[in-house]
Amino acid sequence: MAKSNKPIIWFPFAAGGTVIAFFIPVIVLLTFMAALGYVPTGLSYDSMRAFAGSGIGKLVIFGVIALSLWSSAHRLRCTCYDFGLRADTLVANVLYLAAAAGSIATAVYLLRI
Amino acid sequence: MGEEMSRNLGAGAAREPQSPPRAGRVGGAGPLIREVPPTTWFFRHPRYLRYMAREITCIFVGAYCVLLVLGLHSLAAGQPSYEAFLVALRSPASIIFHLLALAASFYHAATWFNATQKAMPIQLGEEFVPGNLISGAHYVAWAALSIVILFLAGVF
Amino acid sequence: METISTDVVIIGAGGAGLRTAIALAETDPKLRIALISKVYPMRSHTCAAEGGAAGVIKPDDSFDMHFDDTVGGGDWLSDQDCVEYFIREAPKELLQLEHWGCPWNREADGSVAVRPFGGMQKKRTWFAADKSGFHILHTLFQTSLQFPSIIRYDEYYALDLLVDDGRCQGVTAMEMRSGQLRQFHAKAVIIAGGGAGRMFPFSTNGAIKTGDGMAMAYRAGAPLKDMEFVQYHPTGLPNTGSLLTEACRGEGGILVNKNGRRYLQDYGMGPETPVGQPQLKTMELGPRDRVSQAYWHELQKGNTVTTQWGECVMLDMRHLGEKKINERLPLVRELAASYLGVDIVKDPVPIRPVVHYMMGGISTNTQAATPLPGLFAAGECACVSLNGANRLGSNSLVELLVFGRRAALSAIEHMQGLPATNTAALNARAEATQLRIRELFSRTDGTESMSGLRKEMMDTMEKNAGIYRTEEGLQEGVDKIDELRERYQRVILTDKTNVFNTDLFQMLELGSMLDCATAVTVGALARKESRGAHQRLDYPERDDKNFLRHTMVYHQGQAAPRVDYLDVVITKSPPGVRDYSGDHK
Amino acid sequence: MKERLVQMEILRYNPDTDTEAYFQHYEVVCQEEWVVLDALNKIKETIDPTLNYRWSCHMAVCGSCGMMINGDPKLSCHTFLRDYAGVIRVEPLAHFPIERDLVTAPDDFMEKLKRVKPYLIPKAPKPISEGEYKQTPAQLKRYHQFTLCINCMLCYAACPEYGLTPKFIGPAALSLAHRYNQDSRDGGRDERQEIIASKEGVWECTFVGACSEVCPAHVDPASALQQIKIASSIDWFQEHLMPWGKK
Ligand SMILES: Cc1cc2nc3c(=O)[nH]c(=O)nc-3n(C[C@H](O)[C@H](O)[C@H](O)COP(=O)(O)OP(=O)(O)OC[C@H]3O[C@@H](n4cnc5c(N)ncnc54)[C@H](O)[C@@H]3O)c2cc1C
Ligand code: SF4
Ligand code: F3S
Ligand code: FES
Repeated sequence: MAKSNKPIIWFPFAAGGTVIAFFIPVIVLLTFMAALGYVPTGLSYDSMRAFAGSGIGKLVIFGVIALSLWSSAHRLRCTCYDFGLRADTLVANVLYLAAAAGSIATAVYLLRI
Repeated sequence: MGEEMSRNLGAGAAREPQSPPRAGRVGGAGPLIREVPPTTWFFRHPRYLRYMAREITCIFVGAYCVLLVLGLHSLAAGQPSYEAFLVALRSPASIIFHLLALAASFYHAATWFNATQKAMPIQLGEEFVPGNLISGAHYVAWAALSIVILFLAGVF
Repeated sequence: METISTDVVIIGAGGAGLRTAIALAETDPKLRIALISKVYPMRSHTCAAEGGAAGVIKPDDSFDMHFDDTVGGGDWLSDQDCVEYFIREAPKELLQLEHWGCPWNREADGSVAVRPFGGMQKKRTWFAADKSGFHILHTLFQTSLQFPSIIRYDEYYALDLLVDDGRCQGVTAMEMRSGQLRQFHAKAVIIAGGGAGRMFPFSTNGAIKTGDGMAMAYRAGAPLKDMEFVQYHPTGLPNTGSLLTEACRGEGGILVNKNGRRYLQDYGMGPETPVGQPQLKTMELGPRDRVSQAYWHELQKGNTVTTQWGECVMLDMRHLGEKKINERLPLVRELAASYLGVDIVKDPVPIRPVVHYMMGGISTNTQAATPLPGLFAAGECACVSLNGANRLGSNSLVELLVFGRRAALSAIEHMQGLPATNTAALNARAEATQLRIRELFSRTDGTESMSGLRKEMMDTMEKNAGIYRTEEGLQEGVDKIDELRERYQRVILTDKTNVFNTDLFQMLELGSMLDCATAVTVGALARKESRGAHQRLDYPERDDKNFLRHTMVYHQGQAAPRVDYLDVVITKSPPGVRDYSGDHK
Repeated sequence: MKERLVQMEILRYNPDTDTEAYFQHYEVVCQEEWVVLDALNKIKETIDPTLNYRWSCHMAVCGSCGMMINGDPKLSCHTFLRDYAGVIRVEPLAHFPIERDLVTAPDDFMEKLKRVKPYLIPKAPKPISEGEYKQTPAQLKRYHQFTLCINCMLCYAACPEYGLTPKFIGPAALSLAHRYNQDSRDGGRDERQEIIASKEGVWECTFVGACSEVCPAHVDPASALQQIKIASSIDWFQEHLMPWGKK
């Protein structure tokens, strides 16, 4: 038995879990307001553009989305197993690739702004 | 019985008896292994349902992140596309999805903060800091952070 | 029948058995060690010990004081050479446990903490909260896991010793999960089978403490020593018999009767000490025999409290405060709350004396050897004559360690240059066991119910061999146990299957208990004096002229046992007065 | 003393005679303050001597009497009849092979316990003659909770991940490894990490938390396991990304 390399997966998962807990509820709240028709000034095109244009903004957005995606993907992988889906390697590959794709897309879009 | 049962006739590597080595049995069929029903086990006890509920939040959080990526895509594509994205948010499906995501993310946050006291106990001097204090501090920080973000976003 | 050949067999994997096994493995890594136990080691009853283990470590203490306390506490029936050896080894053994990771409570500077205990004139009881035995057992068990030469046979029920050529050379045992008999051939056998408190109806002892080890040795010809000395612990729960450790009183708990009086002052343990300031060897910190006897007198006087669980006195710990209780007596608080519904922080808890410990056992000398060559014994099943007529609380856990190790060393010595084993002879002996078991299965004329017989035995022991004894009572007890042993031949075995047949094991255990009960009652009848835990209403005084001797009971097949005596070893402390009046320096 | 007629439904299985397990119904008069174990003892004594189960201490410390009571892993000597109404369903501990009736085979647990090296591997060995290792009350407290495990295996019966993946070392054994890792006298963490930070080790745990909910000794294995995960992650990053940090 050797030590597992699981930390590469688990550590971002835990970090992502923390990020989700701290950030996602309030962000959902913001877009929910937009969905209800009241767009907060911070979500206007100009402010968003300014925010996403700044270096720090890019970093925050990328961090939140990438980590949350990773965390969700990993959790979903475990959940699939718990639900009786035993093709763990396949599930893992699909989900982690999806999370990675989402993160790359995020990076690409951010670089375009 | 309703539950699957199968006999263990010396199979099951992980559960083979260990030391001391045991000789064959006197007849009889040997121990009975009651398999865990792989797809329905979580109905056996409410605590497993609570666990599954926590795990399932990830579906909504994940989906919501995809929505954010889409938003970012529209933002990068210029104002008209971004405005269209904002309008699209108003669909009933989006509203329902938001409600679910909101519930899921809050549930996730609560379970996560409650867990911090287990994952990161703090010992000051001899005593451990009471777990509720650790979790409580997280809740306070969370509330403060959320208010700051709402403020920066111009809600107040 | 499968034969397992090994170097040493240990019967019992409690504190004593595990300590022995580790000592063997450490001393000679090449030895093959078979460790047999009818329960998984960590289920052994050592886990229930709460209070702690005594060993001289603090600068204000001395070996002489530990010696005096032990010898006086034992009412001068201890062999003093044995006590001498014991007190010197004790701190080493406790330190050894510390080095193996035992979580002893600590002083602020990081040294080991000690607490006061009944009958001890200094604080010298090492403790791990109120789970000392639990931690000792688990530390030993976990430590034993690192020795590949210790081969465990968990859930093997040992049946009969294999004796040939005048030496003990093995044992038969049944694998409980298959019902198969095995024979173990070895150069030395060490019994560490624990006590026999289950002979009595109210006991702090677990279900497994049925004296199998004692009975096994007894049947094989080794004498049982001082069996009439049965310790009652003064503070047991009245319904389950669960123990509230002596540390309750060590920490300052007080005993009161229905009038709220601290009645111990009326029985030579006064004068009354201030509440919350326990004073060593006085009042509540008197020795167990005295404190239990005081209960009996209160009962006769009608001073006890009538509760739904019977007559009780009250143990009051409220003045200790919640913080101290949680820190030092968490288990006690939990036990009282869950089994009686009493929160000791808020209310006094009703208690009564319950059978706790067997001072007697397989006769051994200071080298832990029995008179039967090749057979050694350690722990509660042995009587090395450390505890005399009354064991002091917290000496027993150390006894397991000191004499567990000693037994290992003696066994290794014994193994040098032994003649070859006569396998055929041993096989023949093992066949006899097999026949005995077969007979139980094939018995068709059974008329007696096992649980009925067991209950009669317990009632007899309580009634006729309890805290206070008389000639007629004991004679009645001897006769009754005789009768029960005879009726035992007709007990029905209901369950005739092989796998984990607890009906069978309970039946065998009942047989062991009846053997032990015989030795207790016969020994008690013959001892016409009062000493320590053996109190005769008809002979209220200690009689050093006739009874400064150990009772030795020998098995004689179906006939009545033979009683003999062995002189007590006195080295430096002539019999004196046991003084718990608080006047001592 | 109040008495009550208690109804019980007990899973029976005898490999010598049965091909299937089945529930047997018993009715027994009990005292209100009794525990489930008392009821079982009364059944064995007065109704059915062939019923089998383990017990010894009757004070929740020996760890032998674990069983499923109404679907929940419990110590039967510490489960009070007063907390139950209706038929009480008693089964052997889940996730372990049934030897007979309520008796399960704990071999797997015993093997795992041994595998995690649950004994002190001293940081700086010294002879007994030099006295005790100093350990302050604070250092003792750091690991004390994890010493309280009575090896009752209720946590294994509660942990679904153990049920689904029997190779998982599981809550109690991992907690005991953590107990020694946290002990100021111990220096064996690196050795133990090879086992507990493996795939079958702590990483099978998805933090269900059921182990801690059922633990009768308040060990809180879930906490130990999460602490191990964090520490193992830190190790990994130190070993792989900051080779100068460790070794
Ligand atoms: C509630 C309680 C509290 C106590 N508190 C203290 C205290 O604070 N301080 C103190 O010094 N002492 C205390 N004692 C006394 C002390 O704990 C015991 O005397 C001691 O633990 C006995 O240890 P042992 O190793 O001899 O036997 P046990 O721990 O009882 O072990 C006996 C072993 O023998 C095995 N065995 C028995 N029969 C067979 C068989 N037929 N076949 C195979 N194996 C068999 C069992 O499986 C078991 O492994 C207390 C006792 C009790 C009951
Ligand atoms: S951790 Fe708790 S539940 Fe698990 S075996 Fe230990 S005491 Fe039992
Ligand atoms: S229940 Fe199982 S999954 Fe982990 S937290 Fe406990 S071990
Ligand atoms: S009988 Fe010992 S834990 Fe229940």
